[in-house]
Amino acid sequence: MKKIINAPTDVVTDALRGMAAAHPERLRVRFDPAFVARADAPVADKVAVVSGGGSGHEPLHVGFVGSGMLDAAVPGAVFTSPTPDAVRAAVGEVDGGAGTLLVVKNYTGDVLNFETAAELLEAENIGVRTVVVQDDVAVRDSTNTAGRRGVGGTVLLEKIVGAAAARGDDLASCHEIAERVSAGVRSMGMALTAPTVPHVGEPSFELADYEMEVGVGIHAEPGRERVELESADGIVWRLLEPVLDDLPFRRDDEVLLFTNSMGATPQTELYLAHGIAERFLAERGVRVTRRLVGPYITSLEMRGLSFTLLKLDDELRRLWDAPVSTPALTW
Amino acid sequence: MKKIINAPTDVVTDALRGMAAAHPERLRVRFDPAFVARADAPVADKVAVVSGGGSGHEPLHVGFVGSGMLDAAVPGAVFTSPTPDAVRAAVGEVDGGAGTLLVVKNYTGDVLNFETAAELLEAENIGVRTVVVQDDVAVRDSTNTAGRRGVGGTVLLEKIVGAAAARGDDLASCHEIAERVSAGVRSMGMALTAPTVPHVGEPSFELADYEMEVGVGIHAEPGRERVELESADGIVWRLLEPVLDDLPFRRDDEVLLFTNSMGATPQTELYLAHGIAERFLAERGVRVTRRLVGPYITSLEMRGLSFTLLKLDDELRRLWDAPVSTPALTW
Amino acid sequence: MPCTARDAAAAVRRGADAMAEHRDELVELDRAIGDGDHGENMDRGFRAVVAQLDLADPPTPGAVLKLVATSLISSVGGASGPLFGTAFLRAASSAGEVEELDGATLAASLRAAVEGVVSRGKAEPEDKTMIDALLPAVRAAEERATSGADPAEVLAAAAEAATTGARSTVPLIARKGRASYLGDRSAGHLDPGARSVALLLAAFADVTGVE
Amino acid sequence: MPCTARDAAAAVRRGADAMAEHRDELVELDRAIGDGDHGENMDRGFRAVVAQLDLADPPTPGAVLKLVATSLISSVGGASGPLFGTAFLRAASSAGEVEELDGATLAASLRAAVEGVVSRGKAEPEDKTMIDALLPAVRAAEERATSGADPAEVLAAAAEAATTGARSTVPLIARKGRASYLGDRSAGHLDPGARSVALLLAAFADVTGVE
Ligand SMILES: Nc1ncnc2c1ncn2[C@@H]1O[C@H](COP(=O)(O)OP(=O)(O)O)[C@@H](O)[C@H]1O
Ligand SMILES: Nc1ncnc2c1ncn2[C@@H]1O[C@H](COP(=O)(O)OP(=O)(O)O)[C@@H](O)[C@H]1O
Ligand SMILES: [Mg+2]
Ligand SMILES: [Mg+2]
Ligand SMILES: [Mg+2]
Ligand SMILES: [Mg+2]
Repeated sequence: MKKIINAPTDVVTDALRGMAAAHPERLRVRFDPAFVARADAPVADKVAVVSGGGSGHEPLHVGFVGSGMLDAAVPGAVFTSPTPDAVRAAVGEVDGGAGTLLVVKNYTGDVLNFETAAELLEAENIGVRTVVVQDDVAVRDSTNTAGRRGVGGTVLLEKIVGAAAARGDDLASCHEIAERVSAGVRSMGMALTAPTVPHVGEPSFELADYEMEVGVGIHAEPGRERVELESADGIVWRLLEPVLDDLPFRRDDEVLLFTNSMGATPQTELYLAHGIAERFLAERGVRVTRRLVGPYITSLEMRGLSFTLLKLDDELRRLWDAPVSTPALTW
Repeated sequence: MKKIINAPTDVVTDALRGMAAAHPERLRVRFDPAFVARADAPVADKVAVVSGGGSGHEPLHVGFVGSGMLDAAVPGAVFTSPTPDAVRAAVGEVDGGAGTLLVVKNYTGDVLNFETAAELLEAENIGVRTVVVQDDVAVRDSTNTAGRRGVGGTVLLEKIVGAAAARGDDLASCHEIAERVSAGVRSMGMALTAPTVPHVGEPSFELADYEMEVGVGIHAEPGRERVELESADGIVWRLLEPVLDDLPFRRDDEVLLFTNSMGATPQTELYLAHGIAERFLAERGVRVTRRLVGPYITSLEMRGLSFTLLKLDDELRRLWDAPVSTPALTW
Repeated sequence: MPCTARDAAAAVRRGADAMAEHRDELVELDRAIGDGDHGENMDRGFRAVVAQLDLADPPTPGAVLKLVATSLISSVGGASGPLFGTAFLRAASSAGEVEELDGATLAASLRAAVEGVVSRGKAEPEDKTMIDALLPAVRAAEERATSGADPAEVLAAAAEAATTGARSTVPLIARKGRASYLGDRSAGHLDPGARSVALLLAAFADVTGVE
Repeated sequence: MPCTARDAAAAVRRGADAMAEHRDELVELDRAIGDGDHGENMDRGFRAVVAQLDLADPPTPGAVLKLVATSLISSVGGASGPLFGTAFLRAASSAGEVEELDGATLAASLRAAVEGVVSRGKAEPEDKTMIDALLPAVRAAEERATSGADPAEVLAAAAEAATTGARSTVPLIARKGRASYLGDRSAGHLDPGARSVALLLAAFADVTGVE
C-alpha cells in the first residue's frame, strides 16, 4: 500500500490536525470525539446545519464547514460512519438555539448512528430534524437493498440548506428546503480504478486494465455493470441517460450540473467530461444554468467521476448563488 | 491506458471546451491558437499578467485566470510548452495598455517559446517583462543542467503579482515584486506513482511498490533519489530539510507554507502531511502565518506532494490576502 | 454454575481477543461484499470496551453488558456499532440488576438482544445479516435453558447454532446493509456481521465453559 | 543537379513521413530521458508543415524553408519547436531568394541552421542535444561542398554524419534540456532531438538523391 501516512489507524486524526493547522481562523477542530466546527460557532438564533459520515470522501464534509454551509462536520473512521456521541457533541457545540438540521447520507451505518444521536439530542431538548440524502440512481432496487445511496447530491444540499440557514430560515423551513433539494437531485458515478482503505491495505476491488465500473458508489460499492472502458462520449452518455430518465428531467427544465471527481481524476479529464455533458444536455433541451466542477465528494484515490443533476427554481438558484466561505467552496 | 477521453491528441482542446462551458461568466476561451482569458479583459490601464505552459498541471495556469490573478493563460499540449503565436495572441487580447508581465516556468521549451513571443510583442510595441520561476531545490546542479525547474512557487507568484497588478502597480513594479517572490520561494516534491501522458499511453516512469521518487518534477522528471517508501514524518522531513537549507529560511522568518498535491493524492493524506510540516517548521522556529493546501500544480494522475515555502514580508502578505476570484482560487 | 459480573467481564475480554485475532479475516469478508472495515470496526470497538473495563469494575452482569453497549456505540460507528450496541444495551436491560445470571435469564438477555437488532435494523431472516447468526443462537439458547441448563451450556449451544447460522449466510443474497448493493453477486460469501456474532458467542462460551 | 523549390518541398514532405513513421520511437526515446512528447511534437509540427505546403506553393527553396520554420514555431511548442524553427528560419535567410540551391549554398544554409540553434539553446557539443547530430552534419556537408558536390551528395554526407553524431550521444551525460535533470542516469540513451535531426536529414537526402 502506497500512502503518505504514519499509522494507518491514525489517518483521520492526523489529517484533522493538519486541517486545524491549515485553517486556524476558520475552523475549530475537536478530538475525542472528533468533529470540525465553524470557529465562530454557535451562531446565535441561526439554525445549525451539521453533517458527517465516514472519512475518505474529502472535502465532504469537513471541507464544507464555514459560513453559508455547515456549522459542523463529524468525520468517522475511513468509510465508517461516526458514532452518535460525536454527532451529539458537535451539535451541542454549534446549536445556536434555533435547532439543528442533520444531513445524513443514506447508508445503514450513517442512518443508525445519526438516529441514535437525534434521540440523545431530543432528550436534551435540542430541536433536531434530519434529511436523508439518497440520490444515487445506480441503485435500481430500493426494496431489496439498503436503498439508494447518498452521493453527489449531498454537496449541493449542504450548500443550499446552509444558505437557507444563513438567511435566517427556521428549522422547519430549512428542513423543507432540504427535502425539496433531495427530491430534485439525482446522481450516478463510475470508476476506472479502486481506492485503498488505509487500514485494509488492499484495493477495494479488482478491475482489469480494459474495464470500468459503472454506477460505483463512493465506498467503492459495486455499480450497475462492469463494462469495457469506453470513450468519454460513451461514459458521459452511460451516466447521464439513467440520471435524466429517473426523475425525470425534462426539456426546458432548469438544472445545476455537478461534475465530480472521485478523487484522482486529472482536472483535464473532468472538464473534458463536463463539456460533453453540457452538450448532451443541450441536445435534450435541458437548460444548465449553474455548474460545479471538481473533486467535492471523493473516494480516496479512486479515479472516475460522477454527474449530479439538480432541478433548480428561483429560490434554489438564489440559495446556490448566496455567498459561501469554507475551505473547499468559497464565493 | 485508462483515461476519460476521446482522441488522445484532442485532450487539451476538449478540456478547454469544458472549461468554457463551466465558467461562461468568468472566462473567455479561444481556440486556434488556444488560450483562456478573463471574460472582462482587457482591463484598461492595468498591467496584464499572463502565464502558460504545458497542460497536465491543472488548475495551473488556466484555473487561475480571473480578477486578482491572471489575465490570460496559454496552455500547450500535455507537458509541452505553448507556441509563441499563442502567447502573442493571448497578450494581444488582454493587454490593457499598461504592458504585460509574462510568468514563465524555467523549462527550456517554455523559456524559448516565451522569449520568441516577447520578441514578437516588442515588435508590436507592447511592453513586456518576463519573470522566470525556478524554485525547485531538487535540482542541485544548475550549471550542468537546464537549471532549476519552476514548480509550486509559480502558483504563489501568480497570486501575488496578480494582486499587485490589480491594485494598480505599473509594469516595472509588478516585475520587481515578481522577482522578489521568485527570490524568496523554494520547493521540493515527491511521487508515489507516475503519471501517464495521453498521447504516450504508458506511465512516465516505473516505480516499485515499495519505492518513492524524492525531488520529482511536475513532468515526472527524476528527482534527487529513489528510496524506499517512508512514513509521512520521514517524507515531510526529506522534503522540508533541503527546502529550508537552500534559501536558507531561518528562525523567526515569516513564511507561507504551501502543501500541494501532485494530482491524485487523497485530501486526508495532504492535510496529514501539512500538519506534520507545520510542526516541523514550528520546531525550527519558522513562523507559518499563511498557508495553501490543495492540488494547485499537478502532474496529471501522479500521486505525491510538494512543499513550497515563501518568505513573507508585510507587502507580500497583504498582496497574498488581497481578494482573488478565479475558478481554482477564490477569496 | 451461574454467571457473575466477573464471569461476564472475563467473557467480554475473551470476545475482545477474538475480535483482535480475527480482525483481518473480518476485514477480508467485508472487503468481499462490503467496504472492508468490519474487522477494524469490531476490533476498535472491543479495544474501547476493554479500556473501559480496565477503568471500571461493573458490579453486575447487566452493568458489564451496559458498559459494552455504551463503549461500542461510542467507538465503532458504521452499521455494526449501533446494531451491536443496541444488542448489548437490550441484553443489559433484560439482565437488570441481578448479581448472577442463570441459564434462563441469560437466554432472555439474548432474546432481548436479537429483538433490539431487529427493531433497529429491520432485517428479516435470510437477509444475510448478523440476524442469521443471532436468531438461531437465541433459539438454541432458549431450548437449552428450558431444559434447565446453566449459562455455560446455554452459551455453548448458542455459539454452535450461531456458527451454523453464520455459515448459512453463504448462499444468501443480501437485502440489507452495504452488501445488498451487490445483488446476486453477494451470494457465495460469508456475512461478516454474522461471523462476528459467531466468534463472540464462541469466545463467551469458551470462558464460561472453562470456569 | 541543383535543388529547386519543388525539390525542397518534396524533401520536406518526405521528412514529414519520417516523423510520422518514427513518432513512437521518438516518444520512447524521450520517455527514457525526457517527458515523452518529442515524437508527438515533431509529428504534430510536420503535419502542420504539410498542411501549409498544401495551401501554399512557395516559389523558392528559401520560401519553403521559411514556411517550415513558421509552421513548426506555431505548432510544436516545447524545446524542439523554437529550436527546429530557428534552424529552418536561419537556413531560409541564408538561402535567400535564389531559385535553386547548389551544394555550397545548401551547406551554407545548414551552417546557418546550426548557428541559430546554438544561439537560441546555448548548447555546446557533447551536451547530448540535437547539436551533436547537427554539427557533424554541417561539417560533412561543408567538406563535400568544397569539393564541388551537388545538393544530393551534400545531403547524403550530412545525413550519414548526423546518424553517427546522433549515435555518439548515447554515452553522453545530458547538460541541456530536460534530460539534464537525470544527471548520470541520462547516459546510455540516444538523444531524441539528435535522432530527429538524423531522420530528417536522411529523409531529405533520400528525396534529392532519387530525383
Ligand atoms: N439492517 C441490518 N440489520 C442487521 N444487521 C445488519 C444490517 N445492516 C448491516 N448489518 C450487519 O452489519 C455488517 C457490516 O458491519 P460493518 O462493516 O461494521 O458496517 P458498515 O456496513 O457500515 O461498513 C454486515 O455484515 C451485517 O451483518
Ligand atoms: N538547449 C538546447 N539546445 C539544443 N537542443 C536542445 C536543447 N534543449 C533541448 N534540446 C533538444 O530538444 C530535444 C527535446 O525536445 P522535445 O522533447 O520536443 O521538447 P521538451 O524537452 O520541451 O519536451 C532534446 O532531445 C534535445 O535534442
Ligand atoms: Mg463502513
Ligand atoms: Mg515537453
Ligand atoms: Mg463495512
Ligand atoms: Mg520532450
